[in-house]
Amino acid sequence: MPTEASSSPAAVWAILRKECRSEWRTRYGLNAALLFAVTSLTSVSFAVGRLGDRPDVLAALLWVVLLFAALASLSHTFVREVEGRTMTLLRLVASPTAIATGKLLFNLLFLAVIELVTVPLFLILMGAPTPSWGPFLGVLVLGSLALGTGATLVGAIIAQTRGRAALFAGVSFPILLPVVAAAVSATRAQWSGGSVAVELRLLAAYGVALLAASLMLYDHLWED
Amino acid sequence: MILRGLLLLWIAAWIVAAFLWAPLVPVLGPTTRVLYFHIPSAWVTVLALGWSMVHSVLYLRSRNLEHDHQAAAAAEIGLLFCVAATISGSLWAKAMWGAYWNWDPRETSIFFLLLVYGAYLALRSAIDQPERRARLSAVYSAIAFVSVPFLVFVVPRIYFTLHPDPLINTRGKIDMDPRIRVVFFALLAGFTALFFWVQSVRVRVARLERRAEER
Amino acid sequence: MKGDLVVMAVALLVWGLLFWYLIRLERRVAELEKK
Amino acid sequence: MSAAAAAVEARDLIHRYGARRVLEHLAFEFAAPGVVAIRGSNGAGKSTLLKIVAGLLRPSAGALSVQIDGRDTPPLARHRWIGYAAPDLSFYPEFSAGENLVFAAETRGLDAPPRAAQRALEQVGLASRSNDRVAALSSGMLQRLRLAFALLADPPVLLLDEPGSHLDEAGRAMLTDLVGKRRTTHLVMIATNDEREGALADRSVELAGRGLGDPA
Repeated sequence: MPTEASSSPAAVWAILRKECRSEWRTRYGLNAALLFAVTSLTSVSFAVGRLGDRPDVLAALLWVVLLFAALASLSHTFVREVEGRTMTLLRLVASPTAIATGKLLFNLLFLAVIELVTVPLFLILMGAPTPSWGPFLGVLVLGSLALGTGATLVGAIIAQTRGRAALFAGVSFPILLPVVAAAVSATRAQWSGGSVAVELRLLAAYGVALLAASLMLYDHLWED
Repeated sequence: MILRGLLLLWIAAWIVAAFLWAPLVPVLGPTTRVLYFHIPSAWVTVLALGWSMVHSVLYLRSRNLEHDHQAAAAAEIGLLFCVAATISGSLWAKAMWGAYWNWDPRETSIFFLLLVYGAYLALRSAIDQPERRARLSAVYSAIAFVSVPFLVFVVPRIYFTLHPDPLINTRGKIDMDPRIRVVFFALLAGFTALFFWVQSVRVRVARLERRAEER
Repeated sequence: MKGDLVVMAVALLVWGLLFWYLIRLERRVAELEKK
Repeated sequence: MSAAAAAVEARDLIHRYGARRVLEHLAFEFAAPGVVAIRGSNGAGKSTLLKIVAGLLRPSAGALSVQIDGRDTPPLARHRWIGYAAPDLSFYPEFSAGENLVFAAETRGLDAPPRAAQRALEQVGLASRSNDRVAALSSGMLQRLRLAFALLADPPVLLLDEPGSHLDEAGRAMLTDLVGKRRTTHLVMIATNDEREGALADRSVELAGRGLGDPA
């Protein structure tokens, strides 16, 4: 008799591993996202040059690049299921919450990989002053968690629309704007020695609020 | 019909009062009167968004398309009032400070609401099946319910500290002369009644559309 | 003062037009509902 | 291992796709064990009904309940007791047949997923193709894989939508044997117009698509 597992950690873990294996096999998403991040990065640094003395512009550019890298890739995990019509199979082995949680964890992992490449490259290419690592990484982690959670939830919605990924940027922008605004403000502050406490609390609060909303809404995402 | 006639006279009367009876706010001068239109429009924008979000949650619980009609109608009307508020706001800013747009916290908040409305309606236009459109737009509306407080109250304040606005922001707390206050709240009530009237008509249209689709 | 009167007249006119448009719209909807 | 006592009941079940009324005031009750045929012309709603029973689709109105040992199963969790195979069930092309089933077994929380996958493949005669990429499978083999997927957790309720499509003679024999073995322990519902599959049933419901679908 099947156990209670299909909505428990076992299902989430199985789905996460499947997502990683799928991504490793097809490598589609990773290449596209890395290519996107690096090209937008080089075009920015080429156009703007070194900005060591303008931390506010640097902060804005960093998060714009990260935002668009996220927008270019984080809906793919759902779009792929809808286009491959494998959503039926998935819904027959796991609950909506387990499916979405597995995919959320994958998206966060995916975003982390993108940032591992993009952020160091950004700091070097843009000639950014060395960040005060504590606050900088704090903002990066909390910002990415909120960014990933919001993007994943909206990604699950637009995956079921006609335009699919085309709609992703416009529809997710109002949801992701608070994250980017707070992250930019904090990144700027850490470069000029200011405190990031307010923004960090805000990012954490917004991330948790988005996660709570997600967990309540996942059941309503797939029903026809 | 009497109610509608009453609304016609009510708003007309208070427009006249705004021009002939209420005094001008000293600092604002003749531009005071834009506020009689701008602030009620902003109020209806927020009211309509709230109405749409409440009905979205109700739809998710009951799956009754009536709630979806209410949510969609409120969003469409809300968008109209939001555009009106944004334009009247920037015209007023131009008259007051010489710039159509300077990311003043209030302007930023209204503009962000415009983005939310735009995103919601764009999402609806991209889904064909009524049930799926209702369900997914309700889910999005619930997400927006979480992000709007951050968008309206938090982000503009952050931005404001980022770029301390050199211009003095006189729109802080206007000490309203009692007559101004009366006219202002009367028009606020008038606009609210107008919203619910248009909403009722738009919902009836939505019902007709569904009936036509199902025949 | 004269400028005020002009603006007021325009405001009243716009409100009247909008009101008239809504009344006609509502009547049209009522008709369709009967069909 | 005798399956749990399952019962599927419809009360005034209605489903519409926009203007098209697919299921109208459907009412029936089928209790395990046994095999039920769901008959009806194309577009009469056979697949729609199976999707609703499986919890994949929410009916426009009315109620469809699946009881396991007397306890009602909520639609979103119903998949734990359901085996479902239908023509639109697709697999992950980048994985092999075996990998797809192992993933399904892991996610369903079965113990020793590889063994469960292997056992399911053997039952449908696909054991030798475990490592073939799904994209490389013929339509007949793909249909067998769908049946293997449905059998994976040996669920008490088996929902088969046109299970015999694309199957060769050997495949049909396997299907008959597979259903026959479960006749006295499970509840099997087969949506079909094919008499060979219909013959397997001991009860049936006719979807006229327009009138009442009372059991024959």
